[in-house]
Amino acid sequence: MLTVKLEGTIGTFSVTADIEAGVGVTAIYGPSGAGKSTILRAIAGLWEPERGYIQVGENVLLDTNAEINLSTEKRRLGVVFQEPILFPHLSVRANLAFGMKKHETGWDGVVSMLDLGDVIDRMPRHLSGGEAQRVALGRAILSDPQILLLDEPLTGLDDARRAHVLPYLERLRDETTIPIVYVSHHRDEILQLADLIFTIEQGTVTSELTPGEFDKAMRPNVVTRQDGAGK
Amino acid sequence: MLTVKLEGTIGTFSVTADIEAGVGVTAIYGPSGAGKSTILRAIAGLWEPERGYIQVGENVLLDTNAEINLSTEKRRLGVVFQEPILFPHLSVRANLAFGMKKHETGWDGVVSMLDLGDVIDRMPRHLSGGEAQRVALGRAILSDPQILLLDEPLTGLDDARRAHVLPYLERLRDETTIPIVYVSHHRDEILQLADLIFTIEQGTVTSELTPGEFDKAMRPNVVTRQDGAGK
Amino acid sequence: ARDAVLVFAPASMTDVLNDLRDLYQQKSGNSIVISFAGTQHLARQLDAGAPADLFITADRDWMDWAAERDLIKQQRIVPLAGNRLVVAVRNEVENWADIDGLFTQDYFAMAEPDSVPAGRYARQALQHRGLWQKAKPRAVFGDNVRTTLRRLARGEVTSAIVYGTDAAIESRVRSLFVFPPDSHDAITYWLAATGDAVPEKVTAFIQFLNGPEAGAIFASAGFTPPPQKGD
Amino acid sequence: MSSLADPAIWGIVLLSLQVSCMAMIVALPLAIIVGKVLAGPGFFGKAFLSALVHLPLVLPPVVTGYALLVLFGRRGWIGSMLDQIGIGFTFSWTGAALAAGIMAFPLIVRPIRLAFESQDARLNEMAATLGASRAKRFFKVALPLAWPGIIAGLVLGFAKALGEFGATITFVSNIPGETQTLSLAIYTLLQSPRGDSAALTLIVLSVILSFAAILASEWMANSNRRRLER
Amino acid sequence: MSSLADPAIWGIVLLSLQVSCMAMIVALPLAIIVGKVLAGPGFFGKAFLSALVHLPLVLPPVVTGYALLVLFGRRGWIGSMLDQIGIGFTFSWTGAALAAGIMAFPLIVRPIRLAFESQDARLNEMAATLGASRAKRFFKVALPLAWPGIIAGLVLGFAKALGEFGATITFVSNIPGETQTLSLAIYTLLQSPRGDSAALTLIVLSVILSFAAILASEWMANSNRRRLER
Ligand SMILES: Nc1ncnc2c1ncn2[C@@H]1O[C@H](COP(=O)(O)OP(=O)(O)OP(=O)(O)O)[C@@H](O)[C@H]1O
Ligand SMILES: Nc1ncnc2c1ncn2[C@@H]1O[C@H](COP(=O)(O)OP(=O)(O)OP(=O)(O)O)[C@@H](O)[C@H]1O
Ligand SMILES: [Mg+2]
Ligand SMILES: [Mg+2]
Repeated sequence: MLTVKLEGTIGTFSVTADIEAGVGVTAIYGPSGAGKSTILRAIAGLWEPERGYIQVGENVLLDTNAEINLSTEKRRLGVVFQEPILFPHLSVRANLAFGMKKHETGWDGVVSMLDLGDVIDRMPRHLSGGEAQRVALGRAILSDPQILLLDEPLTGLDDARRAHVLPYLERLRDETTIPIVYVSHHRDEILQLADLIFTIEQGTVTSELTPGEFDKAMRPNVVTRQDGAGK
Repeated sequence: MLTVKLEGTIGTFSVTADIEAGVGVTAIYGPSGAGKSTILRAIAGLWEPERGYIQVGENVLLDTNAEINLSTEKRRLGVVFQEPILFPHLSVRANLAFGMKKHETGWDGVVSMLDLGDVIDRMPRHLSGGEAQRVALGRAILSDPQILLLDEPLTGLDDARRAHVLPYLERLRDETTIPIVYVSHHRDEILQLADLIFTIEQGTVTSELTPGEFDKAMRPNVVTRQDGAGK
Repeated sequence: ARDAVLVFAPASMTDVLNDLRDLYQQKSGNSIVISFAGTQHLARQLDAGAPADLFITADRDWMDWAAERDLIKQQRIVPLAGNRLVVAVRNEVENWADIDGLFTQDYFAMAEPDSVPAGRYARQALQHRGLWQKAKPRAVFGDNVRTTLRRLARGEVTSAIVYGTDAAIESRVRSLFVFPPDSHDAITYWLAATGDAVPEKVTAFIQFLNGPEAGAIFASAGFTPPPQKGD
Repeated sequence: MSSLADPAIWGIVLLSLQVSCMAMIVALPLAIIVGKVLAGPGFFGKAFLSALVHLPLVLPPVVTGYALLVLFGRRGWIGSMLDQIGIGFTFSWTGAALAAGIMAFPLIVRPIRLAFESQDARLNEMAATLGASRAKRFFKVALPLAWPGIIAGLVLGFAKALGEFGATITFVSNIPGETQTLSLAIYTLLQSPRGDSAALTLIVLSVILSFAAILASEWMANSNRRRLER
Repeated sequence: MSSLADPAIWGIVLLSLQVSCMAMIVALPLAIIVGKVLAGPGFFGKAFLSALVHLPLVLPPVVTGYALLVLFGRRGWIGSMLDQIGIGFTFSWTGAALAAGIMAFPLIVRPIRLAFESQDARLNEMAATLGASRAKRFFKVALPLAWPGIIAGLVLGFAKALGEFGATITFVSNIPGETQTLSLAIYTLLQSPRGDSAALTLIVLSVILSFAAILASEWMANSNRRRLER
């Protein structure tokens, strides 16, 4: 369903990943600066690894051996970056509609789920942090992607809002075949959503865990990684 | 120690707050779009309410009756905005040093606490989200402020990093007299740090809680606010 | 296309030619259009196929240049008027015994000697008086006679070597001294019809320009009758 | 012709406006393309193009004028061809527009280029992830965000076009009613002391024109800023 | 003077450079201030200042030249005063620099203004929260971030200064060795039928000069971009 094999460097930092995941939510978990966003950027075609193979469902997005490299706009993605990036010259409505195909459905559903009714006609610079993030998420979903790349999409959302979005993502996971790659620091979010968790450190995927294993793995780890990160 | 009384509007949104807090950490908790950042901006002098009185320790920052309105640069603040705002033309080192007085101490402590050693000579655009946020936090602390305004400073930090920063903030709270205003969506963070919690909704401070009360108050609330926010 | 006669004439003849045009138009009813510009522009424009019927210039070199290119017929070149070379000073200046002193004691204005005819004559005149080498460092070269004249009128220079006609139009200056005609080449304005066949309306205007009425106007403007043979 | 009642004056003003506007209409789209290219990657090719664009600014206007004469004159390489199909630039107001456009071009390109350069690359990336083609990204994102630069370029260019003198008089001569723009008329009047008062009238007129143009531009810029702040 | 061996030619080139550089040195700081002001709030006062700055662009160069003559000439309002303290602009290269600077001014201001306008206001806020005074905010944040605009302005301005002709010849006339810049020399040569070849030499020289200048600027811009990407 989703295959990501890559090796590359940005500046002095080198990233290696080998991810095989089925339908559903694949979580990427790791300390700050581990390479999570970089992997998402690779899947999105915004960063090209030296060597790599990326496949989503049937279509191959990148294959450096076969010199296949689909341009970003052809990859049918829905991306939410770590900080919300909205088009400053377009109203919230226009931002949401930017990636939509004509005959798009689900507008009302998304707008009400993300509770954007009140801000729909405002310009981005007059949104609060969380509002902006919700618009970015809505825009990604409405572009009806074949894969969702979510980089900490719920930071800045309060419990109530989160309590709306998480079930929605669960439904996406269960009712559609759209793979979701989910970067998060929140153990509880990951446990609620993820079917498979990849932990990454210093640019390399270190382990592949089921939610159960992940849950166990975390508690002790905190201590050890804490020391590890200290020096 | 910290007094914030204000009434004002941005566009169509109106904010009213009446906050009295002692030394230590004052948390502001509320749904996205409630007005948390706006209150911080008011304290920072970046947004001027129609009527208001703001005092930190001895000095009055704003008093619309007495027509006192200290300009931002005179308020001796340390602010961490919701999304990290770094000077793109300055290296991490220069960013950290920007607000420092000559004879500044604590550089090494902050750099190692925030684990910025590896990125110290890099330009901001080559930082990961979390790294940028840590730089922003370090810069605020190093400007040796008389009050710290932290708008969700730990989002994007992994457990390990958080496990470094939280104790540091606790120490700041216990060993110095610098009041800290802390905006967060994380119940556990708030419980660990806050001496006093103000909840805010739709622009008005609705309640003032001790950590104990807050802890109790939350669980049931989640459900009710969830419905509340739904429509 | 245009039924009016198009005349290319040097800027230095602006006034007199405008008068002649007005007079001729009300007499004959034929319309005359004059394009005043630097001779060098006009000549090159002729070469580029400018639809001018008449070409007037004070610079024989450009006339011959045009003739070489068959833009005009050598035999059609006729002298239109002559002029005097004078030393002009501002009105308030008393009679000045020591003419030569004018060119050695302070800045004086004259046209550029290598390229502008007026300048060439001025140099010849000064050389004739054996002054050129001494005067040169004090000379202020203008690109055309009018700027030279204005500079004098404004008192930027104490004297200027200009045509008698120029000294006559500018009310703030008077001509102090007329260089003897034999001290420089004869000053002649040349006129030539362009093209192969000369249309009736053009010959008519040429006749008018060479006629007595025109002669009177030329004279009153300070022009001298043309020397009957070229230089 | 010193009084505003004189129709000749208004003819001149209209001609100048006609020339300047025509120049802008043709030059702007080109300038936007060139500006976008120059804002892009590459070094030597870019530097070369950039230098080429700046030439009319560096050379004395006379030279540009002669160059135009050589290229677009009736006997010129391009001019002779255009003549076949009945397009003549020489000694007509279109020629004046051509001269004005070329002289103004560098001034239009620079600010537009600057506007493209200073755009946040992440917006372009974002648009791509949303499936927007190159074209859509340009027209829906890059171009609207470059608006302030486009205005700035237009203002500089239009002002320059109004004031253009050297290249124009060299290329299309100074034919009243045909190619005599405000600048040329003022120059002609200044040739004779008698002309001063009339010249002053025209000078005042062109000052008024430019003030009007600038005010309009400031207003556009303002309203654009306000739009973003809705 | 048609051969490059001729020292006169190099004298002219040097003079042109001297004039243009002097013009830039004096005009740039002023342009930065004006650009900053124009990037600020306000409408009418701003529009007026802006229009004023654009005037030299709109008016035929001759007019600007005469205006300078009236103001800075020996008998001029300002000129006569300066004459007292021994500063004379008339007929000296400094006068040529003055003319060039004024003609180039609008071209320098616009891009700089644009650069200031397009800056993210939050950076200024951030600096203020860090206790940076207005001055520090300007010199440590606004100015360095405006660098690309400053380069753009300098390039346009320098190119214009090199090419300036009309205002210069009217104001300081055409004195070989003193005020005869490249443009003036080229013009002078082109006035006589025999000057063409010599003119060509000078034209080629000024083309080379401008290419060099542009290349330098592109390089500066590049290295600046690279600095940001370290
Ligand atoms: N120009 C405007 N017109 C109307 N409402 C505005 C305008 N600017 C901001 N607001 C509203 O002000 C409210 C407060 O914004 P603020 O940034 O303080 O929220 P917040 O509590 O920080 O939310 P978050 O947790 O998402 O950051 C938001 O609901 C926002 O929509
Ligand atoms: N030009 C560069 N030179 C060296 N290292 C770089 C450069 N650009 C990025 N990096 C490093 O690449 C690493 C991966 O960055 P990435 O954004 O993927 O981290 P992340 O896992 O998303 O972290 P976070 O959770 O903080 O967002 C970071 O450690 C960053 O410092
Ligand atoms: Mg990241
Ligand atoms: Mg906020």
